[in-house]
Amino acid sequence: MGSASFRIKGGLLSIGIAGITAFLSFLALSAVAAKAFAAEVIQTPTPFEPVSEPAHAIMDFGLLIIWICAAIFFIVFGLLIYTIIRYRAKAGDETTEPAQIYGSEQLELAWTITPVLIVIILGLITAGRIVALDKTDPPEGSLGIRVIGHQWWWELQYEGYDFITANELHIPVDQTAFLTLHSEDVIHSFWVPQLSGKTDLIPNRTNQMWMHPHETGLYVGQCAEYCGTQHAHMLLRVFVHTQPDFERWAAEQQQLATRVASVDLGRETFEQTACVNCHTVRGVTEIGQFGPDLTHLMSRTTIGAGAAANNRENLIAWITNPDHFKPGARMPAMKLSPQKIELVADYLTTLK
Amino acid sequence: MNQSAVEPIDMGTWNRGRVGMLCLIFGESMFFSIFVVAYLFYIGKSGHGPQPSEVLSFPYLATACLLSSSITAGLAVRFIARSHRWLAVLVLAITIGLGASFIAFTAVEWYGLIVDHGLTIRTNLFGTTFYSLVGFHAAHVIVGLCMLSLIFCLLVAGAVRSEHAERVEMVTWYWHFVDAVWIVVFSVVYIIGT
Amino acid sequence: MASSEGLSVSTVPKDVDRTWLDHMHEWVSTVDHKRLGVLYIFSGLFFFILGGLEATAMRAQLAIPANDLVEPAEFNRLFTMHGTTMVFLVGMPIVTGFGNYLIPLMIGARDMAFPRLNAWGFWMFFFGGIVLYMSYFASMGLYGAGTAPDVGWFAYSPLTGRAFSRGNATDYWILGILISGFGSMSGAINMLTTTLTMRCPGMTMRRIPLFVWMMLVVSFLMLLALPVLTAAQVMLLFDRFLGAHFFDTQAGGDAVLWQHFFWFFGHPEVYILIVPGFAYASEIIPVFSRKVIFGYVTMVAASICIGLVAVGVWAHHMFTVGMGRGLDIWFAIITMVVGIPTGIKLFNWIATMYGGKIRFRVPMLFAIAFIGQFLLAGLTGIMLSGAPFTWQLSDSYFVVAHFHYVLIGGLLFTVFGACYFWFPKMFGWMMSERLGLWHFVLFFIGFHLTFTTMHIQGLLGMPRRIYTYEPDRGWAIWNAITSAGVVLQGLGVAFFLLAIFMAFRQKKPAGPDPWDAWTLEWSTSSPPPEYNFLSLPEVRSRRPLWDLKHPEDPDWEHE
Amino acid sequence: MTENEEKESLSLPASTAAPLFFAFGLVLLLASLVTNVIFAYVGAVIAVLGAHGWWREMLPREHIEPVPVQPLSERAPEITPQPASVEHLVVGEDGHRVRLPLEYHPYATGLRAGIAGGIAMAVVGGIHGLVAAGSVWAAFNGFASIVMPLFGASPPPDMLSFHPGIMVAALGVHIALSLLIGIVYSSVLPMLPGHPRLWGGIVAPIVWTAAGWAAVGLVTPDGAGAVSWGWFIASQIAFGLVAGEVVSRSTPVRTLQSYTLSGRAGLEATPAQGHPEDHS
Ligand code: HEA
Ligand code: HEA
Ligand code: HEC
Ligand code: CUA
Ligand SMILES: [Cu+2]
Repeated sequence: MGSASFRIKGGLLSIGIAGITAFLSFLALSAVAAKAFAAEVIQTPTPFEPVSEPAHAIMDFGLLIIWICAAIFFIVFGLLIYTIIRYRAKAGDETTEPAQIYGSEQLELAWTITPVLIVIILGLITAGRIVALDKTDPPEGSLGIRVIGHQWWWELQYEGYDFITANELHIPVDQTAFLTLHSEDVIHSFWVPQLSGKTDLIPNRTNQMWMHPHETGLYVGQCAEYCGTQHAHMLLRVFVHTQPDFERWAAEQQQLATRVASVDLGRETFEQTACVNCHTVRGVTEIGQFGPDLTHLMSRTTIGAGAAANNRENLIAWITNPDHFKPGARMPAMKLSPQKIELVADYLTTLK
Repeated sequence: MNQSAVEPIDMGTWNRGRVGMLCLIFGESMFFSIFVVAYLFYIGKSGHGPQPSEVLSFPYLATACLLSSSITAGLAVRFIARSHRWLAVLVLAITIGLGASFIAFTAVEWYGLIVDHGLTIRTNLFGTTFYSLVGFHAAHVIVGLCMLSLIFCLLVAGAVRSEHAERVEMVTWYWHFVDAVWIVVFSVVYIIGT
Repeated sequence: MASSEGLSVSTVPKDVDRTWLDHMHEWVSTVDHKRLGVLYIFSGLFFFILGGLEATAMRAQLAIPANDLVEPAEFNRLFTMHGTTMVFLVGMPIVTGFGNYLIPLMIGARDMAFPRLNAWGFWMFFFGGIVLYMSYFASMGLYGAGTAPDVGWFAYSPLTGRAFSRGNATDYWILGILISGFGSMSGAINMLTTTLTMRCPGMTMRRIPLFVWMMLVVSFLMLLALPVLTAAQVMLLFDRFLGAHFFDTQAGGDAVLWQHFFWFFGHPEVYILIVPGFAYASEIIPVFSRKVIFGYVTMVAASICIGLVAVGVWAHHMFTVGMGRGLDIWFAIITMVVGIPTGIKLFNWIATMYGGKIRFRVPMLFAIAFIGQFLLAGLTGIMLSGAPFTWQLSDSYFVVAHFHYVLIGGLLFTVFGACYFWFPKMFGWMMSERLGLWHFVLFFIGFHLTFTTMHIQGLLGMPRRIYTYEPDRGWAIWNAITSAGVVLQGLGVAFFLLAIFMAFRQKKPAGPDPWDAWTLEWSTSSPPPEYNFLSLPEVRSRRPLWDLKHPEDPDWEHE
Repeated sequence: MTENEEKESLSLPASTAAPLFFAFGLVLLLASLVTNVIFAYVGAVIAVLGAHGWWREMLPREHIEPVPVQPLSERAPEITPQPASVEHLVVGEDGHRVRLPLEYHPYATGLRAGIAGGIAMAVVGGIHGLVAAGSVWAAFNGFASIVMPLFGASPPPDMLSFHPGIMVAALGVHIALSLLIGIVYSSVLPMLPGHPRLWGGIVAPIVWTAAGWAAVGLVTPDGAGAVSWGWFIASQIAFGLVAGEVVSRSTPVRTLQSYTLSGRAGLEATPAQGHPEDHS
């Protein structure tokens, strides 16, 4: 048996080295490839590029834990590697057994208490961070927004302004946005990593979260709690504007829908079809609650909660069959004739 | 108890039958605690429909029946162990009678709730948690009754002898457990809940 | 090796003239703990391949962005079935199987305490699995065809309510798990009772092998946690069939209650899965380091601690539901506390190897890889227990990476190790070292390609359970690597199957004690006779075979 | 494993398919929920049959089956003593299977070290307070003002006066940490090569001060500025030196393990196996 074990060890060593080399070169290659890809990357919603307050503090805290864990890892892993190299069976070792050591009170004590100390410190810090970051009351002068989760889109109601929009959140920079979270159906979770951690939207419950961005721009995120078929296409976009830009946008949103005479036909079709049972266009029809508010549809960059870009072509495809972009979406294919769809799409494109 | 084919050593009191039964009881308690937790959690959260304080009255008689049946069940084991066959038959019959009347009381209560107050499992959260907790308890009582009745028949037929006392005792452990669950259930449902 | 010469293992089957039907009958009517153990393990491996193929399909879909290989609804079924299968139909039966096979042998008993209950438990588990998979054919889903459940392995309400999950797919999930749960509970009762009451003379609780101690903790956890899941599932059944409102949010029910119930089961469940892994490692490592386990008593104490603390940490899966500060703080800290006893174990294993003469046989390779991987996995667990950090990382691929690291890097690696270690005992044949090495190396590399990279997707903000993602998120390259690793893993598994197959073909006799080990199961023939031990052994120490092999220097003088 | 008188066969529980049927029946019964009531009827019948079969296996007495004993050729041979000899540790020919080390400092040493170190640290802190701010309380408040933001509380409103709540909290954390570190000291320091005062007094405090500095910087960037790190290091080193000193002065006690079993049990007046020093 002895020699067998050495053959194996030799084999293992060579395969191991080959494997590790393969692995490392793979990693190197992929790093290069990642760079190449990176040229196309527009938006990586990583919590490690925060632009807003809780996200920033969370990253600092996260880095702290990562470093502590990394230190533990390297110490223990180093010990492991040292042990298996130093105490591998050598030629002639089969005939003797090593000394049998039962244990060591001292060592065991040491490696019990050291983790206890680490846990105490880490636990206290964690507790502190929880208290500091978890706000249940809106701070003075914050912008209140009610976020309502639906399968599979977001309804956004601006408090103090009288309008509702969907899927794309606009907030001013350097001001706290305080979100109140609800759900109409199942559990969802609001997550825009660069701005804040995630918080669930739960039916029958009200949750809060806040963000205080200090850089303008577009930040993406998405629903982070599995909520059914199209959970993957419940995307979020957050536009952080300067204060004047935000006011301008809000003022536009407060307007009723524009009426353009040239698309009256399309509007009539829209009004006469079941569309109105689900969609509100303020100033035209306000019965529909089931689907997104379409009053200023064209002010959004995407449709179907990020499933497709918002343009006439895609609108036509969407109305023809929402499953085209978003199989399983809660909006039925309305089975309108192609002409009518064109008309409706013409009308929708005027809803700026 | 006859030495089994696989039992290697004599464990004294803690033989496998007892330990196994304790494990079962432990698992069952976990099962019940979840229903109890659900009941406690939903107390006072039913928006509409009958509320516990309006429709529940304290089941003195049923409780008395069930609790005293534990005593007679214990007696039955002793009598079997001492080969007092007919005494055992007698107390076992009383036990079964008490258990059965507990079930009867529950049935009457449920009838009243369903017919007079229109409370079903679908009505509201109270109905949902009440029927499932009390119902599961009653189901356990019924299982216990079946086992006791079986023993009763075998006892009358003379098939149960003093060496079986231990197995009968296991059944009474189960019965005591069902009893203990009732104490929790009525504290939660009839005392805290109202 | 000690005594392989001078050994005449007869290879002639006792009963040549029996048909396969006779054998079949023997297997289905068996109440022998060893056969049931083997049945458990092999059905677990069978389901592992199913679950692995489901994972492969998911990885194929995710390999490139905006892929449309797999329909969204189908993808959701895949991960639901994958998770459910792996946890309930792979992890649970395999750990119960090894427990069943080894506990009586290790404590010197002739069978489990309740042999017939044992058989019942196996069949409940097995039929439960079948019921779950029947959903693919028979659940009369919305569109007529069969549909598997698509609610995720933790089946959060209200997604599981009638309003959001029509058809019967979810009912199949409930029933399948409910039924196999009964099997596991009876298995737990059996293992507990056996350990407590069936030990051979001299086998005091301070002398039972660590394996048995840890399975004791596992059985306790099973008995504690599974009834909770059963109760919650019964409530869900009431909701779905009787119109009750436990989790019906439209009638005032609470969605979070299900989460509490599920995770009160779910967290102990993950320890039910990993502690057996610890158990295998605690047997394998000393034997191949040629040293007694370091700190037996501390190991036992740590296992018990883990078992107890594991009961109080469940809501660390719920840091994003808005439980409030108090609960967040409690669950964060108590979760970190689990790291302490777990750390003790890791240090003790390393200390066992330290000063030894480590033989790198296949079981040991898996065990060593396990230590390193579990270390990293546990530390990502600690990162996740820092609640604010988890507000970012929860439900991201970082979590997926964490739990595959524990479940595969921890559990599955030790299971593979245990297979190579005890296979000779179970069947009397050695498994090929060379094939085993291929298996190890391929699976090891594949595992790291897949799951080490997965942490990165998580840190880049990729949520889990999405069937596709936008090309502009910067996740594409990492997903490609992740998916590539699966191929190597699959190859590794194929080598494993091949190694089992070849072992039966080559019939290289193992002898009773191929590894020169020290616990009782190695004192009887391989495979052991139906009655395990002709006369019940008497032990005087934790390593009865050491005492016999080293009469000049027995353990019992020192314990 | 003693040689037994030869048996022909052993009794084991007989195989039976009753549990299988019982399980199958129950499963059909449950599956009827999602299929058809017919399954319930069939399932109930099968389950009852299975339960009955199971019952018959157990009562009136357990159904057992004789299993023939393996022929001698198939049995595992008796285990033979191995030629492989066992290596011994240097500490003692008889101590090759000991728990190491043979002697250790009692926990009391660790606790004493922690207390002494903790006092030393507090004294240095107090002096710093007096020198820098003119009030001993400044030390506690200073400590609290570094630590409390980490833990999310607001720092003390006024650095110079006495705040009972803060005092208790700061003392509590200080004492708990001092004691735990003291125990670690007493168990680890003697194992390290070189002098314990070097490790315990200089190396360890510097390591954790560095770690603390990094942590404070990460979590509360403004906190780091508020600390006078020189004094901080001084107080840590005071702790380390004093605690290390206490440990290195204490006399280790010998564990009982090198005694034989009978020696440990007090059955023998003189341990049969000599003390480790006798050998090394
Ligand atoms: C075998 C399974 C297993 C095991 C053993 C663990 C072990 C641990 N897990 Fe894990 N976990 C899962 C399986 C497992 N987990 C699964 C399946 C999920 C996801 C479920 C789902 O959502 O689908 C999950 C999710 C999960 C979450 C929730 C994430 C989320 O969804 O938001 C958290 C959060 O706290 C967590 C933490 C931990 C911790 C702290 C441990 C600890 O036990 C780890 C302890 C080990 C160590 C720490 C390493 C060794 C110790 C030392 C070297 C000592 C020194 C260290 C210190 C002092 C820190 N796990
Ligand atoms: C023990 C548990 C376990 C194991 C072993 C695995 C193994 C694997 N898992 Fe699994 N996984 C879970 C438990 C487990 N998983 C759980 C609990 C979830 C959560 C589910 C949920 O969200 O609800 C999950 C979710 C999950 C996801 C996330 C899905 C999502 O959120 O969208 C992914 C994605 O990559 C994944 C991948 C894999 C892969 C690639 C493997 C690989 O290691 C698999 C390797 C195995 C094979 C590749 C087998 C192939 C075999 C052969 C090729 C042999 C040839 C065949 C014959 C000869 C017949 N798993
Ligand atoms: C049964 C309800 C229902 C009807 C009827 C309906 N919709 Fe919708 N609609 C929805 C829902 C729900 C969504 C959100 C889908 C998603 O994002 O998953 C939606 C989304 C949309 C969107 C994209 C909005 C956005 O910002 O993402 C447009 C445009 C739209 N519908 C137009 C129409 C038109 C035009 C009609 C009639 C021809 C119509 N809808 C009829 C329910 C309905
Ligand atoms: Cu909404 Cu996921
Ligand atoms: Cu957990």
